[in-house]
Amino acid sequence: MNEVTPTPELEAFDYKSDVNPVWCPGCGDYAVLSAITKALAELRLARENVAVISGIGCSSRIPAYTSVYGFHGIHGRALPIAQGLKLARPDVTVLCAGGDGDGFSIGGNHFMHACRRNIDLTYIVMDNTVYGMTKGQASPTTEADWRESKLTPEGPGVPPFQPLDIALAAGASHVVRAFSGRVQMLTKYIVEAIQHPGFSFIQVISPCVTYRPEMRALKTRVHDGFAETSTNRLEARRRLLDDDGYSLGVLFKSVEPSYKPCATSDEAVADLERQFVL
Amino acid sequence: MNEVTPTPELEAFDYKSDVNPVWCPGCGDYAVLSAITKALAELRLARENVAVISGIGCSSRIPAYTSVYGFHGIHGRALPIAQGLKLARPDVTVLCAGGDGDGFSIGGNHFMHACRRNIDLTYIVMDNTVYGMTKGQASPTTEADWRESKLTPEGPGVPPFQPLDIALAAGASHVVRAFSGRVQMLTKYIVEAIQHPGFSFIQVISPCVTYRPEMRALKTRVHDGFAETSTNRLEARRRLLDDDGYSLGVLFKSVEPSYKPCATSDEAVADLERQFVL
Amino acid sequence: MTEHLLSLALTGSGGAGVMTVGQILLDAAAHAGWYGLMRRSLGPQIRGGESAALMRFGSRPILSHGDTFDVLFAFDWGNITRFAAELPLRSDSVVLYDPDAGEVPEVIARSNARCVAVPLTATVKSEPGLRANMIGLGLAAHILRLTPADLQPLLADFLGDKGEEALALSLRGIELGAGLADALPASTWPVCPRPAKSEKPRWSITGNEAAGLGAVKGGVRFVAAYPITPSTEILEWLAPNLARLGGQLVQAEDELASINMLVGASYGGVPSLTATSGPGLSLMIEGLGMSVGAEIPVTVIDVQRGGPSTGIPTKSEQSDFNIAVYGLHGDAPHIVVAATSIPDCMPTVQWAVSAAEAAQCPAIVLSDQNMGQSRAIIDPPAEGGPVAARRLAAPEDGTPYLRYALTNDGVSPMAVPGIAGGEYTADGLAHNERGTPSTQAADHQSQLDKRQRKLETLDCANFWAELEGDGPIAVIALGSLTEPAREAVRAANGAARLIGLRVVLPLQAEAMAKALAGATKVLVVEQNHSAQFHHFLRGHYDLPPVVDSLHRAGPLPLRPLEILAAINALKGDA
Amino acid sequence: MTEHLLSLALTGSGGAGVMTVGQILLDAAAHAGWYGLMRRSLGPQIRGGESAALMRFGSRPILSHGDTFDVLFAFDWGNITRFAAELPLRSDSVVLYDPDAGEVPEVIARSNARCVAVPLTATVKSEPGLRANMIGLGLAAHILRLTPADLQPLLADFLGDKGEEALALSLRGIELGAGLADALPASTWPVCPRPAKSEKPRWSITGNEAAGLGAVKGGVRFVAAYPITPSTEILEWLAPNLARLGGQLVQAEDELASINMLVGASYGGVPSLTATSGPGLSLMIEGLGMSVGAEIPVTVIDVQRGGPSTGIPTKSEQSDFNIAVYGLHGDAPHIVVAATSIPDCMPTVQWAVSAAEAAQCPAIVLSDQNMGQSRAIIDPPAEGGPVAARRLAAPEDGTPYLRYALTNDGVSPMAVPGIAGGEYTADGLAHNERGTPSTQAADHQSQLDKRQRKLETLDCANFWAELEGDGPIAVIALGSLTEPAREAVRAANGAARLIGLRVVLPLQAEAMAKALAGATKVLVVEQNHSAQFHHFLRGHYDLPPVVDSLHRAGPLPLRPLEILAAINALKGDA
Ligand SMILES: Cc1ncc(C[n+]2csc(CCOP(=O)(O)OP(=O)(O)O)c2C)c(N)n1
Ligand SMILES: Cc1ncc(C[n+]2csc(CCOP(=O)(O)OP(=O)(O)O)c2C)c(N)n1
Ligand code: SF4
Ligand code: SF4
Ligand SMILES: [Mg+2]
Ligand SMILES: [Mg+2]
Repeated sequence: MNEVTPTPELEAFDYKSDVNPVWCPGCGDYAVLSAITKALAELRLARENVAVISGIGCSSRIPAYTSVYGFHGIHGRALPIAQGLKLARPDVTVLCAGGDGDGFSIGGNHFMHACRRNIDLTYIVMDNTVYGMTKGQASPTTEADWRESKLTPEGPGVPPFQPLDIALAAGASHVVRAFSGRVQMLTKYIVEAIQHPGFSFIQVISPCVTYRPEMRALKTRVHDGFAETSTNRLEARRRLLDDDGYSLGVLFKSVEPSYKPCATSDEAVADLERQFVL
Repeated sequence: MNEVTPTPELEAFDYKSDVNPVWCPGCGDYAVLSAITKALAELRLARENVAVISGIGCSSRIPAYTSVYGFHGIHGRALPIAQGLKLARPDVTVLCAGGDGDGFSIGGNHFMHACRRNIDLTYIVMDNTVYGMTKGQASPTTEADWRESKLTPEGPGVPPFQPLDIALAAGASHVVRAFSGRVQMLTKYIVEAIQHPGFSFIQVISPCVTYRPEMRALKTRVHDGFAETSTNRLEARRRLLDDDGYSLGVLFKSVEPSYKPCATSDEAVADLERQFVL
Repeated sequence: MTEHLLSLALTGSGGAGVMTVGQILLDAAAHAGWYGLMRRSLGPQIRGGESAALMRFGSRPILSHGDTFDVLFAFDWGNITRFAAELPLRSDSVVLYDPDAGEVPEVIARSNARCVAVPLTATVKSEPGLRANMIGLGLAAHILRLTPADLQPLLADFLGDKGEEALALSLRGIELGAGLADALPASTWPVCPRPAKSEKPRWSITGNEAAGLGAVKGGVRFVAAYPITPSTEILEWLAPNLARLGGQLVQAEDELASINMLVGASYGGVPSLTATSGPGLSLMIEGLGMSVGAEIPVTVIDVQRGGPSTGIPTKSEQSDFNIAVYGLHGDAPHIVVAATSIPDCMPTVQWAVSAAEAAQCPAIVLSDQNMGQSRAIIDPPAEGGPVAARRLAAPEDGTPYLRYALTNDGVSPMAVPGIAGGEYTADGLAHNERGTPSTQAADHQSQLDKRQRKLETLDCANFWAELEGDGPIAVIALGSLTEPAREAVRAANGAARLIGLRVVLPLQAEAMAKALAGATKVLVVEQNHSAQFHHFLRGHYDLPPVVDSLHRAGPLPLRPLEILAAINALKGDA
Repeated sequence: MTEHLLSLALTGSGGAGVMTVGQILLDAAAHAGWYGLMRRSLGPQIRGGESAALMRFGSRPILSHGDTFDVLFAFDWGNITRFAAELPLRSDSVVLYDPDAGEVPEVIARSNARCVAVPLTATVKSEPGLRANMIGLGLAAHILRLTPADLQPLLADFLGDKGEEALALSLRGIELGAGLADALPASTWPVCPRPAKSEKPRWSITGNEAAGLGAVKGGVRFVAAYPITPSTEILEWLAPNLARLGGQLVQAEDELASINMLVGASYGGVPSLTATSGPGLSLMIEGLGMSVGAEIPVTVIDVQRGGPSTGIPTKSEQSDFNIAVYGLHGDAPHIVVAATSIPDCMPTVQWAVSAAEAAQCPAIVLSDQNMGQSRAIIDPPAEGGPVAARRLAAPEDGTPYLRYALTNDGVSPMAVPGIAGGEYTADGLAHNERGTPSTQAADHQSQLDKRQRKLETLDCANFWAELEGDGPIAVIALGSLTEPAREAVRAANGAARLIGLRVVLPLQAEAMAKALAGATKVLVVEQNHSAQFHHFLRGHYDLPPVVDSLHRAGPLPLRPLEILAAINALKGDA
């Protein structure tokens, strides 16, 4: 996060736009939108200095529902767009948001490499264990035996992708799991993530009530398994070994070097021409 | 691996083609080629039942130097080609080979998802910590402060990618590190990997004598740190926590379910038409 | 168009269930002997949201939407402005509406159509447990002279295991709806005699289903795919149906993976296909180029939607023409075909698969949302192939196998794993006959020549285009616009002829010259903003001196009367 | 071509060091007052391997390779067959060769050029520590009438910190080489008077370096990139030089990442660019489409190589024309420009960047290996822009900011983060003026119109093409073929005129019509197999009735005499 421009008069509400979400009634993503706007209000960030970047999917519709700068990009490429923006404009607070398909399937490579680069931005994945937007196919986090999609009538047949584990293995410096049903907690995590100087990853379990209606029941399964935060990556990974997938909390946090482009100076273009003169 | 067709008359030499490698004298990849041909000979695989699939890079040139079926594909896509082939032709023994750039940079997403799918093939990455083919840029496994590339004059500035760790986190069922300087050992690993019924990943440290000449010295740094094999994924990951990057051996091996497409039967196309009849 | 047909639009907001009504009506009409067509137009919401079922019925096969709707039946007016442009009405159209849903909005009223109130809500409230859509169904059925008895046999299917009571309530609703219809003066209804029942079996099928069927008929047994609207139904149809044939579908992590998995499977000898839409096709470009260079057949169906970029995923357009034809880097000859109608999706995909196999190169099939997601009642379509099977190599002992041998017709017999003596390395690098990479001009040139030659020698016979008429104005229509263009050509009474181009690549110079013989003017018809097809035809064919272009971006389909107007304008031209 | 120029090819296998010889020779010649050009032709090996330095010198600026070589100096014959086709000789050419390296091979001998043996190996062996390449340098220098004294000042630079002894040995080698030359009869050498020294400073630059310079001149301060031959040198030049300007280059994980990083940075207001080649461009297609739809300027330089697929990475071709022009899905108007020569890479990239900024869309710059990796001695080129800066929004309180406002010239003022009141969401979905997704036909149409309009109103002034002459045959040349075509047009003595098209998109209908006025025939010249540019011109321009196409796949460049022959053939045509 960068310098805080105090804008004391803004409430969470002021960070919401007047655009009507296309989301189904009851979708978990509404709560994520709430938490983001609450976090921005709490941090008193000026709207013009914040940008929310996304890919494509139900969850990726989120930028237009905020009143800050936004970019609804293309499927799987939210992180490159967000990283390009942050590198070019380090003064802007950059949030990146999207779905489990967007982030871990088509966008999986950017996810790993963004974790490695550790550029100062916050990546929120609304994990509903399904492709909502395309009407209910398996995503990387879907159970191997989930048989509700016509595309994989016998189930996807592949063990679920482990977002936190991959994030840690790839080098993410701030790793969180949250639940959209706990907005307060999520808000707090988003605030912390924005404040963290490096790449923060928040996996938000966010029910798709239409294609994974059984997810409504998750509110009784989630628990504070990660209530304490490791600052040691190895220790955090050890803790993941006992994770049931529903532990919530800041699993890992550590201030580590962030990718910085070459040292810069301030010459003029004409200076560069000299190298060509015979 | 599939059924073994005994072809007792073939030597390692018979698995080499007469095409002259484009490789620099001293390149580590020569030894990998040797090891592959030795392994094929040891397994007595009929040439027509083996296919070596690669991407683009110095290392990816390897298929044409063997006398089995080969595919020199496009940069980063060796694994999808190999998986498509193996799914369509389970009777063929499929090897996939390439470089650290091909496999972990542009191909990183396929790497993760191939580990998850656990399709029965052997993936050999010749890791020379550099892009050889394009004349010496940093790869994902390059040290953050390596300053020899004009593209990143201050070093890539990102901590190196950890291939074994990611492989384990992503679900690979057979995970090995080898060194091209130890051809016997590598041959043995390749034999085992081919025999393993699932996705085997072998990271072969293979010096690029042209752009990473200091790698020649690695022969004194590698050691048998993974001499014993874990059959427990968590245990294997714990062992990686103390790895210096030069431990050689079969780190992990476990027979786990492999991706299988839908159960099949044998109807005729005409049977399918019935569903449209009013 | 004067022919005796009936068109009907059903609209309503989320939950009104107009799609179910449309679906049952189409089925019932089909059983009664009607041919028919149903297109869906949906709002942006993921679930529910406003929707329209756009239907057309006729006593002969109906493969195109008409110009206007005879009847608009609005269950309510939710977000009607979003649809209004898709619902052209005439002053003699009939608008049925529920007075409890509010006044007829200006966007509808300005058509001067006759507006007739039907007390839908009031009827729902008249008895407990009724649902508006069933009342609407009973009412709408009357337009086609269908009775509750025609609908009843279909209801059970649609209600599934909802039980006896639900069935009874639905039937009651239908009867009340029929009663509402009866209460209106006979003059309310368009003339619509019931057709004779068909003797031969007919099919109910969508373009996407037909495409899937064409794939398996073409021999496809491997599919790797990543879902994308509006192509996903092809994949969803293929997954279980391929399994029934011993084939398989794998869901890939993205389109880069899916196209490359196809190449791998096809390299292994198994005909392979995927379906996608514009954004996915964009990601497949590099893999398709490899398929050209390494000569591995694969087929990609592009169900086009609005572009550029994410565009309008749920609406139709023909704006991927350029990328399909020209999108590959380097000189990369390949096959591009456009399906001309819903049933034609079957033979066209079938033909494309076998043409790809024969020519050992990629084939791209252009479909669009308008065809893919619409359902039609059709006569079972004729088969579309095969051109020829893949030519496999039979390597001989002693002579080294040349994978990329320079042959007369440009097709080099292909070895696949398992064939002893055929071991070779496929390569996307420029190579010599054997496949060994070569940077020499002569090797490059001869392989480029060969790859061009195999397409030039591909026999497209009569499959290349739909032809009709011999008037002086040649209407060259792209894909799904062939049928609207056919209607216009017929209505032009001898002034025009139809060339519905199915085979876009390879070029059909001879056949086109023959089809154009005697034509003095050309009208090019396509659904995109920049007249992509028109420029392609100009660039690659010798056209008569006067060429006019009728093109418009989606989602509003080009309609027969618009095409007729353009024909007439050309006729007037000096 | 009769002009007084000198062309020289140096060949040798790995380790012979012919590239160093060529490089020093070019520099020395430049200091002596020559203009010159040096192209490299390399074997497939990663390091070493056979290579050729293809050089041309002249007293006036040399921007194109000639038809044949006056002198071929073969240090040895290693793999010469791979190069022979790239080394056209005349019967009055001179071949210098080392008899110890074997007889003159048939591929060279059949030119009937005069073969002169020079005892290279023998001389190397005559004293300890000598290297053949320095002896060769001394000998080759003589062809240009350069003496050891001309070479000496450059040696230190090339030898770096190799020390005094190495320098002395090199000088000795050069002297011995000069001695070998002196020993030959004067008639051995082509006539070659030394030009006058230049008063104004000249540059030594490659096309790739010039492109990098053009980028920073256009305002580029952010580059994300993935290395690929033959474009990498642009990136390698930019990395340190951007840093000097306070800009930055980031190495991305792949081309999908790099193009999308550009979009992000440019959305943030920083002009952004990348360089790639065919395979990389293929992967950028989807991102470029987003740049069209969301209206975010980015520039991509495509240094073309042989295609399709991986093709011939180290050799030149112009076969990415189609993908650059037509490769995006949907209707996606954008900018495509082609640099016409090595120095022109600078203004063309500069112009493209500023045109992209002005029109808020992607610009693709077509270069090719032939320009990109060749070095020339040039006069500093004139600047190529800027067209205009990006039009930023100044949102006013009270009026909501419309990011995609429908303006007369199609350009909607753009807000970037930091501008209060300008908060909006950029979107690749079809949208209304505000940017909110819309599936309505009217919104889609008006935004498509607007995006087309901003390109139509883009002022390309005189930058659109290189024009020369006014003969009846218009030679329309693509990019790097402009200069060979210019030579041919000049040699055609008034029969032809030159149109070297720089701005491919947007179309330049008016300017082209003016440039073609009075022309009765057209010759289209391009370096690819399928005449892509020719078909494009036919499809989009009204050309004179007779159009001929001169095209050939790479890597053999189209040469001035071939173009002249085609002009003459057209002249002969009825
Ligand atoms: C290149 C490309 N491929 C496919 C699609 C179709 N598509 C849109 S969203 C989506 C998946 C969305 O899943 P997820 O990211 O989990 O988001 P959710 O809708 O579940 O929130 C897909 C496959 C696309 N838009 N672009
Ligand atoms: C899409 C695409 N991008 C870039 C390239 C250029 N390229 C060829 S090989 C290579 C990297 C090779 O590195 P690695 O995979 O480590 O193989 P190595 O040469 O080191 O064995 C690159 C970037 C390409 N061929 N295709
Ligand atoms: S489909 Fe699922 S993820 Fe999408 S809006 Fe509806 S509930 Fe949310
Ligand atoms: S450049 Fe490096 S990796 Fe490539 S062949 Fe030479 S030594 Fe091997
Ligand atoms: Mg999801
Ligand atoms: Mg490497």
